Amino acid sequence: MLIFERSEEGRRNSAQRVISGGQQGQDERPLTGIPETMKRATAARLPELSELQTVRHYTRLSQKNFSIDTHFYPLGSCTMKYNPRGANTLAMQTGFLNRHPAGDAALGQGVMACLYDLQEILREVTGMEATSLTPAAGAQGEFAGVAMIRAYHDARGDSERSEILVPDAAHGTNPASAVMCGYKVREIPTDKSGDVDVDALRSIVGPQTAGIMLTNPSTLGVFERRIEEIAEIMHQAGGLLYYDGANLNAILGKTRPGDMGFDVIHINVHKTFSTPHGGGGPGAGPVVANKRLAPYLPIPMVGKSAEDGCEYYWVEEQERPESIGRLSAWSGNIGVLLRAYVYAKMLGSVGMERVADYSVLNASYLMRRLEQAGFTLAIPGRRATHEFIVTLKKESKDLGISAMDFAKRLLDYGHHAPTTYFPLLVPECLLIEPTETEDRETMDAFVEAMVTILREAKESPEKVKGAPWTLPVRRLDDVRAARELDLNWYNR
Amino acid sequence: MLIFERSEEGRRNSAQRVISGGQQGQDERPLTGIPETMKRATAARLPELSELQTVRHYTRLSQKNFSIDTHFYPLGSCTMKYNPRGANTLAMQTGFLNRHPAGDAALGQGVMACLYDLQEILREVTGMEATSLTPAAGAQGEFAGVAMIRAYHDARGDSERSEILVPDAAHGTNPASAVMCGYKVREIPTDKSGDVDVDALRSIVGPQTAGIMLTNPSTLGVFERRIEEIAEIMHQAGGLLYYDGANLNAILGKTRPGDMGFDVIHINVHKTFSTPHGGGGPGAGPVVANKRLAPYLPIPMVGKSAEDGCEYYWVEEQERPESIGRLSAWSGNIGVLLRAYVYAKMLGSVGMERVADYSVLNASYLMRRLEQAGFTLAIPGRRATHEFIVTLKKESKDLGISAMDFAKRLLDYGHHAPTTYFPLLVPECLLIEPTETEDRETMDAFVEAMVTILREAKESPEKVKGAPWTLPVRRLDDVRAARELDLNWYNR
Amino acid sequence: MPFIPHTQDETNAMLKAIGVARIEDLFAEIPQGLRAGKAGQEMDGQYPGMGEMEIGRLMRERATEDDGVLCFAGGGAYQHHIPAAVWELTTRGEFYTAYTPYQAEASQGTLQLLYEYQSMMSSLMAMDVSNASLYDGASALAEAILMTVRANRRSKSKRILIPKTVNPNYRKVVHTLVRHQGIELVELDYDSDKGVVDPATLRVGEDDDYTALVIPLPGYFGTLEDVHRLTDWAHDHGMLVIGCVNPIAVALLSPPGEWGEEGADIACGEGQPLGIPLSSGGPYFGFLCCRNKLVRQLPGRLIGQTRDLEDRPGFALTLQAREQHIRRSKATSNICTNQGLMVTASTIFMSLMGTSGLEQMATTSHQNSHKLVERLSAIGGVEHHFSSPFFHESVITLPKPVDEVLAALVWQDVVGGISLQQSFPELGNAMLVCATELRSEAEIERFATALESVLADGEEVI
Amino acid sequence: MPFIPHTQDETNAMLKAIGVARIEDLFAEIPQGLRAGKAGQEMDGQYPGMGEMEIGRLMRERATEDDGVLCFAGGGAYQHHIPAAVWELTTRGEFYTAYTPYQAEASQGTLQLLYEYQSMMSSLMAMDVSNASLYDGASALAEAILMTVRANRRSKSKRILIPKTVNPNYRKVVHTLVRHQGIELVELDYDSDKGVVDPATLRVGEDDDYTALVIPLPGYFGTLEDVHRLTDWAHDHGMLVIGCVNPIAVALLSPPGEWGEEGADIACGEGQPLGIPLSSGGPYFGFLCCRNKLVRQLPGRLIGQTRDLEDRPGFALTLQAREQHIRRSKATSNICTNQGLMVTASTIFMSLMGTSGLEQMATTSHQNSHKLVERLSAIGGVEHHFSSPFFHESVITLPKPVDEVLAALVWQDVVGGISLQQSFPELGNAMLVCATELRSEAEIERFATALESVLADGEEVI
Ligand SMILES: Cc1ncc(COP(=O)(O)O)c(C=O)c1O
Ligand SMILES: Cc1ncc(COP(=O)(O)O)c(C=O)c1O
Repeated sequence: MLIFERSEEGRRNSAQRVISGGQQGQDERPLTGIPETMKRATAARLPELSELQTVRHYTRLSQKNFSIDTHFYPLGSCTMKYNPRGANTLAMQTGFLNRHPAGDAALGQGVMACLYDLQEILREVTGMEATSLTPAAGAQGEFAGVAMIRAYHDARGDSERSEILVPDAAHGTNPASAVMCGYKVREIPTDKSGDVDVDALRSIVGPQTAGIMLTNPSTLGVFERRIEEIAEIMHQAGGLLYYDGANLNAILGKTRPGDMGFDVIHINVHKTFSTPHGGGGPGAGPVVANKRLAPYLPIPMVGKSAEDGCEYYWVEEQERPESIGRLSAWSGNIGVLLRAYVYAKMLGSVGMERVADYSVLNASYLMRRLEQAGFTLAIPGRRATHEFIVTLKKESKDLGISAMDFAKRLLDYGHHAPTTYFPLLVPECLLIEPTETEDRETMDAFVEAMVTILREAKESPEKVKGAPWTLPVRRLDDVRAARELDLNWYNR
Repeated sequence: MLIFERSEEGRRNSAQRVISGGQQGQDERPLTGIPETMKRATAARLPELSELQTVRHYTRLSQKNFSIDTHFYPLGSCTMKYNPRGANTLAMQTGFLNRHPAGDAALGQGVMACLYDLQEILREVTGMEATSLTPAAGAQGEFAGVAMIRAYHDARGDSERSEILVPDAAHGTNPASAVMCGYKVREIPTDKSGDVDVDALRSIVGPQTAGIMLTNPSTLGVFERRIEEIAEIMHQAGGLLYYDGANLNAILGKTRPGDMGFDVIHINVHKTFSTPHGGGGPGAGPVVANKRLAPYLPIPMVGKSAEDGCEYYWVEEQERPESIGRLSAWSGNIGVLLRAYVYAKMLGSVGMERVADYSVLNASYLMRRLEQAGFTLAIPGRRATHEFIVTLKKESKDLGISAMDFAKRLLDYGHHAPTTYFPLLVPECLLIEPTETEDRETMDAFVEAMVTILREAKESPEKVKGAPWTLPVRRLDDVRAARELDLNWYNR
Repeated sequence: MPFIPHTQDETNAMLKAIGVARIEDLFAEIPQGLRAGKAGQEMDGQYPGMGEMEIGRLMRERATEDDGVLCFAGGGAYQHHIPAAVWELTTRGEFYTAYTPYQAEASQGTLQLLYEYQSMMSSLMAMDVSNASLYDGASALAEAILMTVRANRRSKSKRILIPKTVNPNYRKVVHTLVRHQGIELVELDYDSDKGVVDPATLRVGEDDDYTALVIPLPGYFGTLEDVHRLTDWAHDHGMLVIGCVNPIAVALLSPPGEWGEEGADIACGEGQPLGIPLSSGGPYFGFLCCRNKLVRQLPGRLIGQTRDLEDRPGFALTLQAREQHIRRSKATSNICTNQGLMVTASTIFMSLMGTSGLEQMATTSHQNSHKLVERLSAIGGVEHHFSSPFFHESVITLPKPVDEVLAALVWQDVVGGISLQQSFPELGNAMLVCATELRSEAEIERFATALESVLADGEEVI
Repeated sequence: MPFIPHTQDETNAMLKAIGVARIEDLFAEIPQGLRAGKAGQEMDGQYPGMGEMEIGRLMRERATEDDGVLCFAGGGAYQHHIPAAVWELTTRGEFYTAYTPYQAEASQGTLQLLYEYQSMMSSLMAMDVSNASLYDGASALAEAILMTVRANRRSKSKRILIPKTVNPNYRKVVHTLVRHQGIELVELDYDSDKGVVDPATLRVGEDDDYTALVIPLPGYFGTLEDVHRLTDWAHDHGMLVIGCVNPIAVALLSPPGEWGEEGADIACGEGQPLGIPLSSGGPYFGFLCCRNKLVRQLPGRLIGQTRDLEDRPGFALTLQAREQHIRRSKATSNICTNQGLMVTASTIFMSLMGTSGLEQMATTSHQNSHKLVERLSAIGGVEHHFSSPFFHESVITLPKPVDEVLAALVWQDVVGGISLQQSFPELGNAMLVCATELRSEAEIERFATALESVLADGEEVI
């Protein structure tokens, strides 16, 4: 039932009235000086409910979700690990929540100290020169990074460079971000072992090349072994390297993008630094750059001064005239960054390396077990990183059971589905990322479910094709959703 | 799955370690001066889990509960109304949570101001002289009240009084509390219209009578009409009147126990003042007494002084030498009382009367609708108060479907069951209390479910007898639970 | 009308369905003389309702008033680390707003959790069974005593031995709660040097009949009683033994089930240290565990594992015939509403800490308290009072009246400890101090410095 | 190892199953020169991990440092009342820890909520459809502009008219985000008396081609633009109209859908006032609504109602072909992760307030701001600057440099407003002030008194 169906005209949740008992209804001239024509003609139609009705409605809705707190969520590329409750509690203290962004820095030294420390931690762990925390998510970090590459070329008068290279396996945000920066996107192929096809790269690179966007480990779940060679090719051609930090979890504390030769990186703190995904966001996508690109980082950043009284201050355009500028009205998703900071501090540098260790251990274990159970790996013979790909091409052809069917049937067995149909170049794929916070028992149960589904696919395929059976709804009609658009209860 | 089954020896939730990284494992002499014989021989077996495992386990367990926030909960005598989230948030501020009970009153003026105000509000709304907030729940309030009656008689040298009268419909805590105070319990019968049988009362009352425990409206859901006459009979015989405040919701702001002639009352703030039941507790059972009994109230209470600096102080035995004494190590369930205070302040005196208005309106409406649908009222011809009783004696006899069967089948339809088999004197009863915070639509859905079950009882009784069908478990075997006692995972 | 959903139209339609004209008519059975009109007129102190915004402002001011205090008091209530997950989960609506799990099938969440609690608490106490909570530690001790009176068939006396090293407030509560049932509480003195039960008081005459002995661990002074000897002595003399213990302490110290040859018969105490905030003294919860043979005397709720119609495991309230709603005046206790939500928190707390985490918490509290006592004793005129080993709190004596010192420390936002001047005047200027794992060295130093200045400055303490 | 469940035995068993001896072997494909050893050595600043207790102490200290400040700043971020239920529900694990609802059947909670959000927001803006959020108000405006460039086939210029009364930070963000796509932003000046778009700047030559006009409501100065006239004028000249509005304001004021003859084409803005705490500027969320005809140009996620295999209603992401994960370089935007949880909060907020509650909030903010401006203008040398009506913030001028005054107010824990000295130097010592429904008369008075003393005292402000 929709909230609007519970609404009743004339109902008031007066517990939330914002004028005090005495005042209510006393002011005869509610709006001073506002002309009639400027007043709203027809009232908005928000639902009118009692507080219990609202609480009950949204509590029950929440129960219809799968989430990390309730289910195994091995969604490749998304790093759905445990989101510490402590980070939430500590970030949601009133001192942090009630601070106005325009308030004097002297009244925000607490939060700014956290942000400054976080800038340093991210700089360290990526092997870079400087951090800007302001991008609101990975994609905005990508935009920032590519815009910085552009600013760099422009500053050198090297303005003919018009192309950004992107592997065919890349995430959709990579090409989309490059286009927003005014670049043409050129795809580079992947070789059979999952690495970038370096010969192809060599032949594509030229004076028109502004840079390349890579993630390492790649979206195929393997480590790009020839990364140093790629960096050399790019730099020799005058192009720069952008690191998509989505997969940083696999190498945290093990190896650093800066050491690999990357010039700029974004970090999805909602992946590697365990801030919650919140049903789609918010995240944060700090960008970290080496010496070459640091001057172009987006503003504001947090600076630390030797003066006393006000240790931390906002670094704005005056101090960073070469910055690509401002990405948000204030300074990005600070509440998210506080959570990331708490998490980073809890890990410590040793804990960071453990993240890589155990996320790779878990993925490797799960990969091996599935392989032994008869599933086909998309890139056999390679080590898993924090994730790996199973392809159901065979099952799809032989049994008519698609990756989507597997995904939906997994829901019935109490596991969220892995990422399906990404990367696009692997047919019928499941991109599986267990993360380091899951235990072996859970992964074993997942393998068992996969094996059961495979057996069902042979013995009673309708069970799989008709899945899910046990959720609040059966399989939903996406085609109908797009064809008979219904996006608004009041306007259907 | 039990938490113990998820446990693994050697696992550590090191996020919750309480020594800092550096210190860990450094202290070679962990225990100073403690002899070997005093050390624990075998370690306790608490589960060893990661934090995610614990969070996931208890999140999923929580989802197996019905609760006010998820379901209609018309549990008679329990007043399961909306528990404002605001009360929770405001009571759980660190200033309140971190205050040590032995701390100087000067460091607790904030909380003590709230408690003092609450004492005053409860005094007002009951028409009494003074309040002590210390009892931890209704039953402890009953104990306190009866002990005060005893102290009163003792103080007057009137020590022969050995009996407390209790109606046959009373809640079990009433006789149990009287016994704890050293009294014999004498039951008084109820007449056909649900009132106390006043003639029987007259014949029972005597010099051995210490007092009577009543709730009004009674546990039968009707208002005791001859209450003034009863008070006169009791007082003339030298006995006192105890008011069980469990049903206060029905008369809040409409009429006051003090005006009816009661000498002492307890208030279940977890009913009328909407503090949460928390799966069984905690509640609080403040006692409020008239002039006669006020000197005997349990300590501590909060006093207000004219001195400046420290306005509020604890009233202890020195100031109240006649007090029955202390009921808890400190001063009762203060966190609960803060929630009750927030609720009371939000209502205001007008809001209180509305509670009575609409709880009675809802119960009256639901009663009428069920009556029209063919259900039998236990006490026909009376007005409902905030609750009323349906008896399924006929259905049980004719169809073999008991009140328990109805209750379990209601769960399948998404409603918590009403109270069953209480009061004991009504056969196959459902004691139904919708509370004022439920909307008509919900009550209509409840009626519809009842009607459907009645039809099922006739057409397919196995559906009802086998219920519930849609919950995490089917009907549980209570007999087995008691016969093959299994109370401890480690000792079965 | 906060929290009431009715629109005027709905109210009208409902009144019509009922067949009355006005809501007021529904109250027709209340005698006129008692009706709102009359009572209402007498009610002074009418006050307007506040929205959440308004009451929020007031409550935030008041909480701020009490905030920011540094605490070294224990004495039955301890400020320990509480993982954030504990209360984020505990206040989930499904736990927070559920009733007592009488409808088992609709309450498996709460029931399973309580069964897990019973198992954890039994294991921590090394006992066979645990109930699902009582009001607090003090009332749990009273209920334990009532149990022994019902259970000890060999004793007719209803006399209970209770050492003075039991928290004085507990002794008061026990007195209030059991005095009307013909029970006599006989106090045992303590050794003035050691701060534990004086063995000399233990001589029992030939004809003496005592029902039970209460043994605290740690005692109120933080000291460790000789639990093994006391237990064996009591058992030898036909008494039942009640251990009244701190649940964090027994993560390291011998738990009641291990005491002496046979172990204590009952373990009880305050559950607050296990994940419950100080909150000015409540809500906390009392725990109560016992041997299998005593289970039918146990008051309070019990959850048993059982099976459903399809033979799947499930949980339900059991042995309800002990309780007031069935047995009424013959019940084991009058308790009904208990402290369920606190037990929820505590169970989640124990799961998050695990055995090793709890041990670490105990060890660190022990060590910090020793640091504290060492540091304070270094101040001129301050003495560590008792010579026995202590767990995580201890008694020091001051060169000035404690109440004045504590009042002076208020100005520095420090709760320095608990004055023993009223409850143990024979100890002189004695104060009970405690430092849990939460107290950093810097905080201990801050306290010590504050105390120094208070003791040094003649004027400040008047 | 915080958050990692593996015991040593489990790790060993897993390594064995994989067929390697040590975890380190799993990293064999990383070229030696880049391996931990080398990189690790270079990493200075190694730091130990902290337990939750330890980091909790640090974070509580830091939060306390920033706490207790009285705020009269607005300028795009407003401190409004937020019912407690909003965040207690929003941080439930099932909302908080879910991913983007790609698996619709396992995400009906989030999906239905977002559909409800889209409906509420569309209704509030009087538009046909709303997306499910963008990063913030500023980037929402940039995306709106990009939409008009794609959608306005009649215009070839990619020139956008944007008044200076649009929040200057928004203008900067738009510049950053759209500059590489050949879009030109043409600023419109304001009437220096009224603080709204100067009608004189609206003359458009014969050949002029503009793609869109942005209209703020309220403008940055808190003033009300003549939205009807501006909308009609833009439409007459072939432009699309983007309303950039405050969502609380339009509970009372004309919403974009009602502007002029045909209404605006797009409505966007900052969602923060709807239940999101100030949090130093984020996370907030941007909303973006439009007419049906533009829906395929809308960036960001959209939720549609559909049916399942049994013809029951359900919800799913739809029109995904607009998005980067399908359309890649040809997507409407690069946005992927959005501000879902903020929208969750905001939806619950709107449900709890209802239309009437939101109207009351708007009215009270309006009245309080008028009281504030009246009170401040009564101070000698303080002037109310613009003559147009304003909603809930306004510009005052001071007899001293604003930055110095604000710095002096810091000592009284007051954020007095936002200095306009940098962004609008032509206004002199101008400051933007705001008082929402949260600001009591006593607080306004406290601010006024503080300001008086700061203005009076020559020394204090240096
Ligand atoms: C490989 C990769 N790159 C980029 C992104 C985009 O990041 P965001 O969603 O934070 O904008 C994602 C997110 O899913 C990703 O998986
Ligand atoms: C009528 C009545 N009296 C007394 C009580 C006991 O109150 P408590 O559970 O708070 O101890 C109850 C509680 O259910 C009750 O309904």
